[in-house]
Amino acid sequence: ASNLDEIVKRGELRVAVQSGAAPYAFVDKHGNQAGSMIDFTQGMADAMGVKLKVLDYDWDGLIPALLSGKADILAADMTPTLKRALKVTFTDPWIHVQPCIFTTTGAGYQTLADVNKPEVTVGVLLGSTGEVIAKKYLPNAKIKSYKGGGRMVVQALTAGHVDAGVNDDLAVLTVLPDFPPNSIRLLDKRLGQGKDPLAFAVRPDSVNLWQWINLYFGTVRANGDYAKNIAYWMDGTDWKNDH
Amino acid sequence: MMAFYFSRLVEIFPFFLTGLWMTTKVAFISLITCTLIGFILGMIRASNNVLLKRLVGIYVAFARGTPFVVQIFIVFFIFPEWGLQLEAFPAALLAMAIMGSAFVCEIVASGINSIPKGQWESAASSGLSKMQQLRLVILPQSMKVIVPPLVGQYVLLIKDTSVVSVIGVMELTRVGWVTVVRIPEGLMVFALVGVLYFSISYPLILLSNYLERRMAI
Amino acid sequence: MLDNFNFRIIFEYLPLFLNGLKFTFLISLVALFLALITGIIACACRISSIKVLKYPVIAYIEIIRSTPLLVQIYFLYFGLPTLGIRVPEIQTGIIALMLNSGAYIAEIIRAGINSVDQGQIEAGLSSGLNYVQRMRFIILPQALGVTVPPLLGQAIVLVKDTSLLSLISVVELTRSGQTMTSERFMPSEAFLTVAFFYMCIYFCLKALADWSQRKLIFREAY
Amino acid sequence: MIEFKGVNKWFDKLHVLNQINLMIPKGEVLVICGPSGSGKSTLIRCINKLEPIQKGEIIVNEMSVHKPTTNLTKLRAEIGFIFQQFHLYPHMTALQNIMLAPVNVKKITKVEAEKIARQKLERVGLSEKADSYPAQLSGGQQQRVAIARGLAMSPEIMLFDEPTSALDPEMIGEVLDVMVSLALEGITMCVVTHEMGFAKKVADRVLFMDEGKIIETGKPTDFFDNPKTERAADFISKILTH
Amino acid sequence: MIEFKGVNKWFDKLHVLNQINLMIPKGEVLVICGPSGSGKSTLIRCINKLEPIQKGEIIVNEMSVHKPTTNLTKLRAEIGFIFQQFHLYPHMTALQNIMLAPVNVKKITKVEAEKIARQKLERVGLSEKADSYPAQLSGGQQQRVAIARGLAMSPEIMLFDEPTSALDPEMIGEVLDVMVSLALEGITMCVVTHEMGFAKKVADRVLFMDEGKIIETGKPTDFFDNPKTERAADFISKILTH
Ligand SMILES: Nc1ncnc2c1ncn2[C@@H]1O[C@H](COP(=O)(O)OP(=O)(O)OP(=O)(O)O)[C@@H](O)[C@H]1O
Ligand SMILES: Nc1ncnc2c1ncn2[C@@H]1O[C@H](COP(=O)(O)OP(=O)(O)OP(=O)(O)O)[C@@H](O)[C@H]1O
Ligand SMILES: [Mg+2]
Ligand SMILES: [Mg+2]
Repeated sequence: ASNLDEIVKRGELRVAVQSGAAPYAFVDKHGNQAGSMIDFTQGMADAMGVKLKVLDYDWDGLIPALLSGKADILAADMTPTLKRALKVTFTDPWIHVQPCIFTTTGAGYQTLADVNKPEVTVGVLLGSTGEVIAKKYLPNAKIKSYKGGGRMVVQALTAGHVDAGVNDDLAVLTVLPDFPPNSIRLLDKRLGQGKDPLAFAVRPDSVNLWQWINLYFGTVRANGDYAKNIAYWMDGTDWKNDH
Repeated sequence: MMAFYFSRLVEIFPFFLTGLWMTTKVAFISLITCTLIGFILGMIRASNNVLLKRLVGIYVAFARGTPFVVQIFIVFFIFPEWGLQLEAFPAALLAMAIMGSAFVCEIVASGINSIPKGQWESAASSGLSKMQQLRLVILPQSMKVIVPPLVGQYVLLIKDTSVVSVIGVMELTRVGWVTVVRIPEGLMVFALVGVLYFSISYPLILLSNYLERRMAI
Repeated sequence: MLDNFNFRIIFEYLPLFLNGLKFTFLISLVALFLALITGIIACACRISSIKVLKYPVIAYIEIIRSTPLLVQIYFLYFGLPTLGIRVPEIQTGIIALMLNSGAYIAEIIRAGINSVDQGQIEAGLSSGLNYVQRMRFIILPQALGVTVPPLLGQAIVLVKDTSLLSLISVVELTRSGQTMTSERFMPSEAFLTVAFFYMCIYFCLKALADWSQRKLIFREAY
Repeated sequence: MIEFKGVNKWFDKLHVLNQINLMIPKGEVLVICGPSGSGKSTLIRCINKLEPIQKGEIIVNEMSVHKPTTNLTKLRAEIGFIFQQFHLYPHMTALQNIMLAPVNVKKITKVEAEKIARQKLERVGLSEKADSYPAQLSGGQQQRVAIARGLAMSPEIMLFDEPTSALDPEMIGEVLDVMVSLALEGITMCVVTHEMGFAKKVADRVLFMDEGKIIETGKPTDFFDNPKTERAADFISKILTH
Repeated sequence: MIEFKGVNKWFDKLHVLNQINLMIPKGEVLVICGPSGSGKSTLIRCINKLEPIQKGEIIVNEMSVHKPTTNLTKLRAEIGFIFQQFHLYPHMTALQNIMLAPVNVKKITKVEAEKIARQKLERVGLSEKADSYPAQLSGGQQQRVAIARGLAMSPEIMLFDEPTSALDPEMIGEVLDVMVSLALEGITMCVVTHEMGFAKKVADRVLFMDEGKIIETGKPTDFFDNPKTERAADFISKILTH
């Protein structure tokens, strides 16, 4: 039986997330799972006619959870690198984000070249897009990888443990309102060639699930659900009142 | 500013209580299982059966020699490959039981070994079987030596439950982490986490100190 | 599970692991040394009869013992800067481990000192030795024997505790495993390798502890 | 009846029992003495298999002690053993100490066991200490409770390993008195002791050991007043001079 | 010279020393005996302030022992104390045990201290055991090393608390021999012991205690053969009967 059959038979779609990444997936003030990816996977479950089960792990637990069969889908703000794709199968990117460099307002960095210096320390999230990009575009800077969500990097910046941070701009913009106004700014020029993809991942043997997810995104793009989700979670901040 | 923090605190507090409840649940169940298994293993470790002793020794070495986070990964993600697929909560309990019982085993074994040989001999001389010697004469006495460090170990085990957050059990530490993502007062959040841990650990520490003093007499 | 275990990748990442091992080793060593000093000083205060020394140290020990190390690390890392003290990660980690283990070590040493027979102290008193001399020549050498095995036990705990420093971006053994996992998606290989190295450290320390247990404990012989 | 047939025992290289042949008939009171380390304790500890032996055979009431098939529980129930350090169970009262084995080994009822226990306590003169814990008793009292505990199993044989040498001098008398009364009742007794008074009063035979060998045996008066061997003479003079 | 003036001591409610008046002139050998718990150990432990007292005064060589201003180091250097359980330092060789105090308290050189230590070891007949650790020595040897350790400070007074009662009977003699030789040399000695032979041989005076009080004192032969009080008579009969 295919993986999809199994899901339908058991009546439950299991998704592994890391709840440290607003607005993608996080725990809201009521203690519930919420976020853009949660809504998407809920949509998938509805379309399959099964229940959604969200499994929440630390970053370290995500991949093992998928590989060991705890979860069917890995839904994280994860970049599909070629090396990673040797072990898991990534769906087509469902969104492209733009990594950015952010720093304190007072700091003098303006361009990428200002940051790409040996004396500059840059904070990133372990295993995130930001980490991959930062290593690629800021080879001279000192990179420190944090765990525990995008806020950790911002917090490390305000505490002075790093001089700048690299993360996708959405994640940064989301947390900015929580810090004193105008204390943190984003460098104007985004990092990288263009936008960077984020993708869901499944086990290599789940070929039909992989196809199904691609088809799902095709469908919601066509019927406008995709745009609604993105508008609510990514473009506006209304969700902050609800969650 | 204080009022602002305070209202934040009030807002998040119920969530923390659910975390505290989960921590207490994991801790309580695993303390009991660790104690039961640990006592059995400890008796084996203090016995004369060389083979069983060795086996338990290897087990203890693994459980004490590797970080708990590695053990919990093995239980949760590698055991499935051997056919044991567990949900996060039971997996957390199993991992705690594996790790904790090794520590309890060592405490029990050294407690049993602390009883002078004469007590064994005296019990043996009156014709009691090996099991009876252990149950009626040795264990009741070694409790004096076992209980204070055991309670101390309980405190360590309670704190070790914080590690089960890596497999998604929503206990106190995890509540702290997911809360930090939403509100920026990291220090306040972790102060609260610390205070809540303190509130369950410290009474046990006091108990341990008290028992130590009482048993010393 | 071992049939699709990829040893080649482990060897490819071996330099990373060895680098992590090196840092785990160095951090543990420095932290242990500082924790020993902290523990000795804390213990001296703990057993002294001067109240202003004794009670703060009791509070320190009890607070450390009843809160998780994770919380302590986080507190130092993000709390010290608010006080205007900025310490780099490794140093922060070392300080956290020092304070944490120091509290436990203080208790271990105290237990060791208490284990020295009262008669030994009286023998020292009777020949006119003063407090410092009794400590130095009679109590401490004997307490050492009782203290070294649990101290090495604490060292084992400390080595494992360094794994928490990965949270504040310190590169050590556990972090090596995490890096390999996030780059190559091979958690089993990564974590079992990490476990293997920790076991190696454990066995060395354990052997040392057993040896010291046999060699250093002086039982009063009647 | 206890019989040693060519018994040899080593602790690693140390030859602690060297070709022991000995026959203790029923009802005999045997006193064993000899310098420290000569193997006296080891000798009597072998009788109820607290120690294994490497060669030879020990037979107690027709049971071969060290044969693996021997019912140890039965054997030990027939032998009472009194230790130098008493080894009372510190977590039990005197009464509980005495009742433990009858209830758990002989499987008699608690009520009956308590009756026996009180009777034995009375016999050693400690009726009123039934509910005291060992820590609340003087050394001499503890040793007497230990004897009562041994007697509660109604053994045919009682073994004593220096029963008075951990006691204050004024308490030695009370313990020896109990032992004398036992000896007069005809229980088979093997007593490691240096109490000459006791030996002279009730022992049927004195056995002198050195370096794992039985050097000399004889009637107490003969032995103490006219030892045959030089080693025994030397030993006796040492314990007498002070 | 040691003088007790109306000394009283309590452990909580327990009155362990009850109005003790006692004068021990220089050179006297005093034997103290009495039932267990009567306060013998406490009495001599007060002499070098191992125990505090609550009332009265003890004067040793013109120093008032319990006055806070008294130089304890000097006082204790003049008094040797020998314990029942020897209390040798287990982590030091016999020689190191003996040298510790002279080097650190008297501040003499190591070379000189070693010379003295070897001399004292010779005196107790253990020259060849200089480099042995306590665990390698028999009880009697350990106690003799402890005596040598006490002597190494050249004290004017030696206090002994049941120095032979933890020893095997054959080793008692060797320790008593050393003590007898000390007594004959004129050192002031206070010995808690029940060894009648020793008392009769060298004691100038025997002191009998019970319940914290001095009940009787007298010449050894008088005391043991014709005790004046009933309690002493009772006690003596007890330690004699066996
Ligand atoms: N468990 C043991 N392992 C090794 N050697 C032992 C053991 N028990 C006793 N020995 C040694 O065997 C010898 C005989 O010991 P044993 O206790 O029988 O002597 P003993 O005559 O009872 O002496 P004591 O009068 O001191 O009690 C001694 O040299 C002792 O050191
Ligand atoms: N540190 C202490 N605290 C409380 N009570 C004590 C202490 N030391 C001794 N005692 C009590 O004081 C009394 C006298 O004790 P002490 O040791 O002087 O008696 P002793 O005559 O030396 O007896 P023994 O012959 O048993 O050595 C005893 O009842 C004892 O229990
Ligand atoms: Mg013996
Ligand atoms: Mg005494």
